[in-house]
Amino acid sequence: MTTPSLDTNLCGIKMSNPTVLPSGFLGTSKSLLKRVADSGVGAATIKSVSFEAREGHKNPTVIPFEGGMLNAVGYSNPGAEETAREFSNLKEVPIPVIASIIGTEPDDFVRVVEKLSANEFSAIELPLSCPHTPGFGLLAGQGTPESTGKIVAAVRNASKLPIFVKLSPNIPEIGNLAKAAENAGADAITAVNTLGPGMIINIEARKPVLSYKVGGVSGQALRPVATRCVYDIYEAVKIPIIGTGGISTGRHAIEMIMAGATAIGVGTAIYERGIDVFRKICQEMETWMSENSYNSIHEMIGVAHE
Amino acid sequence: MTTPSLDTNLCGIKMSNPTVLPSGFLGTSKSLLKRVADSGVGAATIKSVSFEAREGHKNPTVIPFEGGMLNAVGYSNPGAEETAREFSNLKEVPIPVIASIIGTEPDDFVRVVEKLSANEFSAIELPLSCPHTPGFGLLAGQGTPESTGKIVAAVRNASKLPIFVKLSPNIPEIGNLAKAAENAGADAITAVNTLGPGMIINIEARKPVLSYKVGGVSGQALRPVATRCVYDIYEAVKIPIIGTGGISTGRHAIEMIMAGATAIGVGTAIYERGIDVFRKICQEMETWMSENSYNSIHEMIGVAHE
Amino acid sequence: MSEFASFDQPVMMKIDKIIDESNGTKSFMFKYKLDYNPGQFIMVWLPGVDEKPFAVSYLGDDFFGITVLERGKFTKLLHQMGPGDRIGIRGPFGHGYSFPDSVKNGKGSVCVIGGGCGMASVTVLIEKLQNNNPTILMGAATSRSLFFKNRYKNLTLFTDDGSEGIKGYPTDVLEDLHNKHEYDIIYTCGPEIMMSKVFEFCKKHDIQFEASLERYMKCGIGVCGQCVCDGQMVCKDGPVFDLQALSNMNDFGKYSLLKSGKRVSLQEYADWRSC
Amino acid sequence: MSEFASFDQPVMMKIDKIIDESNGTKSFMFKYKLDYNPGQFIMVWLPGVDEKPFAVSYLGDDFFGITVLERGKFTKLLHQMGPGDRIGIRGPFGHGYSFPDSVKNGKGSVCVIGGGCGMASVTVLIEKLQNNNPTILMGAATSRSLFFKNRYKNLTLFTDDGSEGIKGYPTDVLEDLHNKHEYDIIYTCGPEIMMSKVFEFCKKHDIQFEASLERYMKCGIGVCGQCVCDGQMVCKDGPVFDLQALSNMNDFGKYSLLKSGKRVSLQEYADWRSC
Ligand SMILES: Cc1cc2nc3c(=O)[nH]c(=O)nc-3n(C[C@H](O)[C@H](O)[C@H](O)COP(=O)(O)OP(=O)(O)OC[C@H]3O[C@@H](n4cnc5c(N)ncnc54)[C@H](O)[C@@H]3O)c2cc1C
Ligand SMILES: Cc1cc2nc3c(=O)[nH]c(=O)nc-3n(C[C@H](O)[C@H](O)[C@H](O)COP(=O)(O)OP(=O)(O)OC[C@H]3O[C@@H](n4cnc5c(N)ncnc54)[C@H](O)[C@@H]3O)c2cc1C
Ligand SMILES: Cc1cc2nc3c(=O)[nH]c(=O)nc-3n(C[C@H](O)[C@H](O)[C@H](O)COP(=O)(O)O)c2cc1C
Ligand SMILES: Cc1cc2nc3c(=O)[nH]c(=O)nc-3n(C[C@H](O)[C@H](O)[C@H](O)COP(=O)(O)O)c2cc1C
Ligand code: FES
Ligand code: FES
Repeated sequence: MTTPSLDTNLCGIKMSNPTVLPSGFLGTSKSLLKRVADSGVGAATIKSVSFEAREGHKNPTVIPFEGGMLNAVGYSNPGAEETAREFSNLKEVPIPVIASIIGTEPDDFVRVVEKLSANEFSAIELPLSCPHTPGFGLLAGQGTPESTGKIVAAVRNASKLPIFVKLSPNIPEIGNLAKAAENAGADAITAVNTLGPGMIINIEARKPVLSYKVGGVSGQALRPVATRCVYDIYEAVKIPIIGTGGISTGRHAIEMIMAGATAIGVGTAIYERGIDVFRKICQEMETWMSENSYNSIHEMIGVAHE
Repeated sequence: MTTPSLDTNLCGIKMSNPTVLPSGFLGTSKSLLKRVADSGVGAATIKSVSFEAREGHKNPTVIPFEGGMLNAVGYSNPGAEETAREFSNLKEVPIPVIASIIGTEPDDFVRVVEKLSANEFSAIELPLSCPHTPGFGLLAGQGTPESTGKIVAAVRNASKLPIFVKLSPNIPEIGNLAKAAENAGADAITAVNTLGPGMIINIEARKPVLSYKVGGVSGQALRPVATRCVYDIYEAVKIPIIGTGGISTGRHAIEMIMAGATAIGVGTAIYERGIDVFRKICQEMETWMSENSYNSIHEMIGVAHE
Repeated sequence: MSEFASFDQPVMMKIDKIIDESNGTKSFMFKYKLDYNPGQFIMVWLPGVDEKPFAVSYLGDDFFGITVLERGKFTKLLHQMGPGDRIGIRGPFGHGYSFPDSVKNGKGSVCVIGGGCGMASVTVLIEKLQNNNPTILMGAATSRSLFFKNRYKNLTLFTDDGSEGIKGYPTDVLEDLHNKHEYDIIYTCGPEIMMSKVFEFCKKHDIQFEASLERYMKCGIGVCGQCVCDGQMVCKDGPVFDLQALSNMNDFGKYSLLKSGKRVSLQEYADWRSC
Repeated sequence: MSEFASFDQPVMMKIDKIIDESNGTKSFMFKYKLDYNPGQFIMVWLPGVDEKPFAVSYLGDDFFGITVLERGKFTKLLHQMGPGDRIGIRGPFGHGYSFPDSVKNGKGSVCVIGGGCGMASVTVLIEKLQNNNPTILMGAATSRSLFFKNRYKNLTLFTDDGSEGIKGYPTDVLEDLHNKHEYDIIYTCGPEIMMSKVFEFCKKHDIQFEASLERYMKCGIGVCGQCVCDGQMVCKDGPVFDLQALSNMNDFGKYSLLKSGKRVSLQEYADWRSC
């Protein structure tokens, strides 16, 4: 039996396997991107960057619970200029790197895109879907087809790079939103961002644990909803999908691919299984694929729709 | 140290403790309500009833996963007339019993209310929030302030019983929706129904496991979102809240009460901890309350807002 | 292929081989380890079709099998499958037969009565009771629907129409047999009308009794209430109940719930189930 | 009160007692069991205020304590708390000091150097190394900020201003001490500029070396990337690193990330942290 191939082609970006480091995990420095590449990831996304530097919310900002994790980091980032400096010479990182860009108005996104234009990013991701940061994502009304269309169109004008639009699992008609992104020129959909928000209260303290009180839910709690979102989006658009949410094993990855994903994001599972989770997932996928006679990722994409 | 009291007063309904059996769990027959009462529950809700009988979706309809449960039962029920027969002589059940009533148009709800008017229910619950049954809840557009207002007003006209409106965790501005229900005459809010929907695909079968493909998410995956919903609703309305979603221990129950709940629903945890879960939760609450010097439920409601 | 022993979600298992038990009845064998007690059940899923409960009728250290009478759409599709095809299985669920002190270590006099495809539920039980050398009675409507008739030598067959074995019901001969064997316990699985006759007999003669009930099931895990029989969830508290428990269950032998949750007579239930 | 040993979410713990260590430094003692290895850290939460990492400075079978210098808003509020008040604690997190074969069972020559409030991180280590009779060097800016000076008898004190002990840095005397003791390993925690001097010394003399790094932390569990030092997450891969690991970390002794993630010189970082 030949070893199945995990090679993945994500709108022209060649990856040695379908795993992607989602934005907000470890993507703070070039040195960490190299480390994640050493751990077997197929591509990596940097921590979302706004034009100006942001300190984010106070600690606690991240808290695990039985069903995964809650976070309200609040988009801390050193701003576009610093980010351009930190991620210069990206050729040193042996995998494709995706720039995650945030803003309030379409122009904000464009200004960041311009600052990063000399860096060797492989794609731009627009997370229009954060549920817990005032001025951004859902709290800035970016989760509508109109707003999504406008922002994508503006960035489309400003860059030739593939554009990924990252959607929220909170949106009921997520297929329509994906369609709006596709129509405005998006090259792929990242589905999904965190769910909720949710809240965890410490009953002895009588207070929410997160300093921002509420935070987005990631991890296994999110997985069935993320899978359904990918399934719905696959029926609505032709562009590829990066399925993200609660994936921590090879089986989960294959489930997401069968729902319609071409690549898969793995974030919260880093906490559960360590930074080596990418290599572990790839090995588990390979084993399952050879036992079940699949030769390539491509043979599995969207087959749950048959 | 005196034993703390779990006595709960839910808009005039006296309960010996704050636990409630939510609709869809075991509420198919009077005999099971007695059984649940023996297991220590404070009040019980019957399986949701429509005017006509419904067979619901095909099996599989319920499936556990690491984060809780997915279900798409599809509102199977024997119709209003049979339900009136099954739940006659409710005095035999030693706890308050809540009638869960569903329909598409406001009139449908009223027709069921009328059929059940001779039964000794303690309250009426209107789940305007199911995410996976065509013709009902979210799939019938009942999750808007307008639609919610209309249905509640119609039922308000048709019955003197306290009305509970059950909301979906999928609604972003859940406080507004609760406010609309309160304004239309609701006496309490049940928060929340299942989340999503979600999907679980069996990768060897290459098919979603649920026959309806998608189903609502309940259990621990839902808990932080449910807690946040209760927290938001508590800030928006004055009527009491039945906090429901992922509660399986006394600590979870107290967390929900501190978020603003007066009573708490316990469904999926029946699977994890058995039907005795109600007694177990009450014991755990009592122990915690005496260790932490609380004498009554009332002292804890909403304190996380301070 | 045998790393699983019980599972919450359906696991797709390859059919290893198929045994023709009789005209219309087939057994499907799987090479998997299953932690199964006789009387428990598994849920069998045909993706895109439906999911139904079945008893396990063959059990070894690393294999098990189910025996299925072709009755409706689901069993028809199952009967069309061949070795190598995969079906989904979750479970086992519920509580099986118990083994009171009176029957332990081969002492104690035991009778096992199987009726119709209820016979599938008692085979693993019979094998576990081998040292007790139990009386085995098996009934079926007609010769065609009898299966396992050659599986045990000390077995008495009954058919309603006399087309094979003794004409009549297994219950017809209970009085005589009990006079001779003085049973400590009678186990049974079959049509509820038959089981309730045995129940009455055991009550009268003060014999221990265990019966496996059948109700339409949805969740199979004790949350939905579909399988209720008088405050008991057949999927979780049962499917096997003893004399004591059954004495408190007024619906036993009388009522069952349709898929809608409507409580009807067993006859009306049987008519619905058979189509 | 001691059913916990490590925890993902903050557990509110009652302060059992408070020890005044020096003017401006207090230790907070808790009657809880903690599964702690010297060098690990815990996250301390003041509800509604903030959450910060601290080392454990006292450890017994059923108690532990932390030692805190009053510096900013958070430590000021902490210093205002009294016995019976509760603070949130999660952890312990990260990897602590290791004990190579060369120092096991009391053999091996060891030196421990604490600087500033880094001293809090080496006390539990010193107690674990008791049989090695380690050289203990402690430095502080001034007499006022020295603490634990009476906790160990074989301890040499240094102050920058000479207000107590020897005037100067602990690193000033390393050469002499090593000539005398021929250290197998030197452990240190303190300002990174001090630690990097010790690092260079160990590298030159081929001495084993372990240092506990300090970075601003958010998650504390290795997911957010805030605490990065050259591809290593200080919260998860550290905070203790050995000579080998530090040799590959160009940022060690040079750069750290502000709360925004901006990478700046250690001086700029220290200026930000001190306010
Ligand atoms: C735990 C459990 C597991 C099950 N597992 C399986 C399974 O593995 N495979 C499967 O196909 N089905 C299974 N079933 C289904 C169940 O066995 C049948 O629904 C039920 O036995 C009726 O079967 P039938 O239609 O073949 O019986 P029928 O043909 O109606 O009756 C069978 C025999 O029962 C006796 N009997 C009938 N009426 C009376 C009477 N009035 N008095 C005395 N005796 C009478 C007669 O001997 C008759 O021939 C299971 C049921 C349970 C409870
Ligand atoms: C794992 C870990 C745990 C920690 N735990 C705690 C804790 O429990 N409690 C707490 O309050 N803080 C803790 N910290 C914080 C940390 O100790 C301080 O941020 C750091 O030591 C600076 O402290 P300071 O401002 O008091 O030092 P400073 O006053 O700046 O310096 C202290 C001493 O270090 C030496 N030194 C300074 N500069 C040099 C130099 N150029 N060359 C040689 N030697 C020099 C001198 O002897 C000086 O007196 C921890 C840090 C780490 C890494
Ligand atoms: C601590 C943390 C920080 C995150 N930061 C970002 C971010 O800056 N930008 C973004 O688009 N998504 C962010 N996310 C969302 C993740 O990228 C991802 O969509 C989500 O966690 C679901 O995947 P998972 O379940 O594998 O973690 C963050 C999530 C976590 C847990
Ligand atoms: C199997 C199942 C059936 C349900 N049926 C109903 C229903 O008929 N009506 C309704 O309002 N909610 C129904 N629900 C939702 C529950 O009442 C409850 O709101 C939800 O499960 C969250 O609580 P939990 O996490 O404690 O289970 C159902 C949930 C499950 C799992
Ligand atoms: S089948 Fe659902 S409770 Fe038994
Ligand atoms: S503090 Fe988040 S990775 Fe270390």
